[in-house]
Amino acid sequence: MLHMINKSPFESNSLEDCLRYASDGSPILLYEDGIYGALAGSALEARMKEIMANHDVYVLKADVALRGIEKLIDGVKEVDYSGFVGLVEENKAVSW
Amino acid sequence: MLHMINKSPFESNSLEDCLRYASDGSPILLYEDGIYGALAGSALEARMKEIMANHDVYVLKADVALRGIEKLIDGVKEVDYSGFVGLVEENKAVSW
Amino acid sequence: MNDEAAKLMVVFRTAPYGSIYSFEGLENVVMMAAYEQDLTVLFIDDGVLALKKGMDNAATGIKDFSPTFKALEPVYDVEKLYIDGDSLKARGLTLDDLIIQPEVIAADQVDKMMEEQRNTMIF
Amino acid sequence: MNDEAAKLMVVFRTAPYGSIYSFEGLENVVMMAAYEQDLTVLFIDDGVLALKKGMDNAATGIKDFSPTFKALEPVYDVEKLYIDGDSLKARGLTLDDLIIQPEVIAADQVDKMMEEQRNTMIF
Amino acid sequence: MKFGILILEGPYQHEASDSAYNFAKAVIEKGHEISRVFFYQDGVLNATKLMDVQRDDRHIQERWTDLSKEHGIEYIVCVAAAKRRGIVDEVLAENFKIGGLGMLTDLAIEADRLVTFRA
Amino acid sequence: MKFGILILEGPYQHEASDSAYNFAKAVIEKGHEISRVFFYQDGVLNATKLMDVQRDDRHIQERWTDLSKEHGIEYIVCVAAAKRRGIVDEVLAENFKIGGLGMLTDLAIEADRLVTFRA
Repeated sequence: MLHMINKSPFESNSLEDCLRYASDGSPILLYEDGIYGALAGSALEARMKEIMANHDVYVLKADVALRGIEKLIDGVKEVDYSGFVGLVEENKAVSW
Repeated sequence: MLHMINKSPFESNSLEDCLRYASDGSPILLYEDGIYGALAGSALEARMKEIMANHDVYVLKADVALRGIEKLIDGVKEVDYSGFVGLVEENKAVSW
Repeated sequence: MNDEAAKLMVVFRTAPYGSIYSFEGLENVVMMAAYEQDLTVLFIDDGVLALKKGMDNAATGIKDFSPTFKALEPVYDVEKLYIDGDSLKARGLTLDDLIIQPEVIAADQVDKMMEEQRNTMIF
Repeated sequence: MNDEAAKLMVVFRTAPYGSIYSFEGLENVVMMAAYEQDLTVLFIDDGVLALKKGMDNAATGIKDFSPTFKALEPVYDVEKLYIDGDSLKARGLTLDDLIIQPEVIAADQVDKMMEEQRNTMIF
Repeated sequence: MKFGILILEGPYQHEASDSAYNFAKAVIEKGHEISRVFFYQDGVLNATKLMDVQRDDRHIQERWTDLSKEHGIEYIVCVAAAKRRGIVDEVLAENFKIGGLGMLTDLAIEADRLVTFRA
Repeated sequence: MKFGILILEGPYQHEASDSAYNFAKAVIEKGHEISRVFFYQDGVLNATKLMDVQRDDRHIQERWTDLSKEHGIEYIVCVAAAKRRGIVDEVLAENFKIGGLGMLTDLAIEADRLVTFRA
């Protein structure tokens, strides 16, 4: 499954909730306020790196640009809307 | 200040965010989904008891009843809407 | 349910009343149940709170929709009802506190359950 | 600001764009600024993210309202601008990353600041 | 004491409008004055007279209108927030008025207590 | 591939409708079919033709209408959710249609991928 996360992990538990259910290897897409989970140098960076050991983590470029974020945690993959559609072609998707 | 919390602490960080700013002694009102913070026997009970060492914690009865909650953490004070107004008479209020 | 039935799942993960996700998610389940597909309903996270016994809406006037959850199996023939045991426990609840007793599953079964569906909606 | 000015505060604590709290909270501040009261604006939690430099809305079409935040002091004469340093740090940011440089305060000053106001609104 | 009430969410989707209504009733019952209820953000959606609600549920707009009729409370719907959400004079329910955002500032200055109901 | 899109939040208050729109455009550009966009919960508020938006911002309803005109996508607004929020035929914008909740079930059965945009 593609797990879609759109809330800031500084404010919402939706990413951590999702991870209790997500199988290892299932991809995670951070979009809308979810992209703040990929902020380099944040208090959540160490936790995100743990997560990335078991999941490919993607961020939606349009939402990253909208919010002026330049430095993403190493290993986070950027996708545009076409790449977002590509992820949904390859995986069934749920929005948390 | 009266700090008003209306989101479930199982899902939202608004209660913990608020506590970073709230002075010791300032009262906290849990209403709407915020009342789940007062659930006896929950994984958050120990944390709520720590909080109650520094703050009076109130729950809005109407929202507790609506959600069918009977067992509240010891020491949590129940108020009806009239009591809610009373808290706002005694304190300036902010909604997190 | 016929041989061609689509496997569909609705997941409740939001607390009732604070937002409408739970209530309108339930209206959707009732509608889906009429389609005689292969329907699964799962309660996780704050979604389990919608099943608490003893709801009393007298002091708020907000519609108590828990009777419809109770009717899912006997009236609407929704038989595949599951609940995440850890979500219940974290909230200090057991199956005895609930108006219905879905089958308890472990969190690590959820992704696989979703994968088996044609489509899954989370409310 | 006159002697009879009311002390009013607006707090930004929500991330921009995901919800409208930040944008419509800002429209409210611009309006309040015209009233020549004793106005304080505070950024805490995800609210600090609204001040990030380099926002680019080309790929979404969503209105970029950061120029209005930038104009608060020079155009709208809002001089009392504060930010919680710990909120910035937790998000891996410093004042240099922001379009404006509000005065950094500690979290334990916030309750007292609110207490001094006639009214405080959090967006 | 003079109370002001600020509502930031629409009807049904969130509990904000329900809580604000029950709070407002209790404020009046305790003998206080409500200077104004200000509807901002999605709160403006409480003001449409086109709401058509099932009989077993509360009718949020009618409940607000009745409360205003009974106690003479002023309801102001922010014009800027209303416009972008399609709330215009033609759909406005009784006792709701479109007004400028400045009336929220006025309220924050006048009210001894301004209480926000939000998501 | 056949895509279905489910929108659960209204315009402006949340980014859901914006994300869904940009996603829908990309789906079309990649040559897929969109079986239907279903507007549920506050999502029904995207369908009002009364939206009046400042010129420097996107007009969410018009953008949806234009996309449907150009590519013939069906937009269904849930009747039950719409009624309680004051969305009725008289305020419905071009290319939006009121329909039963069953059309969401139909969509979930028909679409290879049903993608939800929510708060």
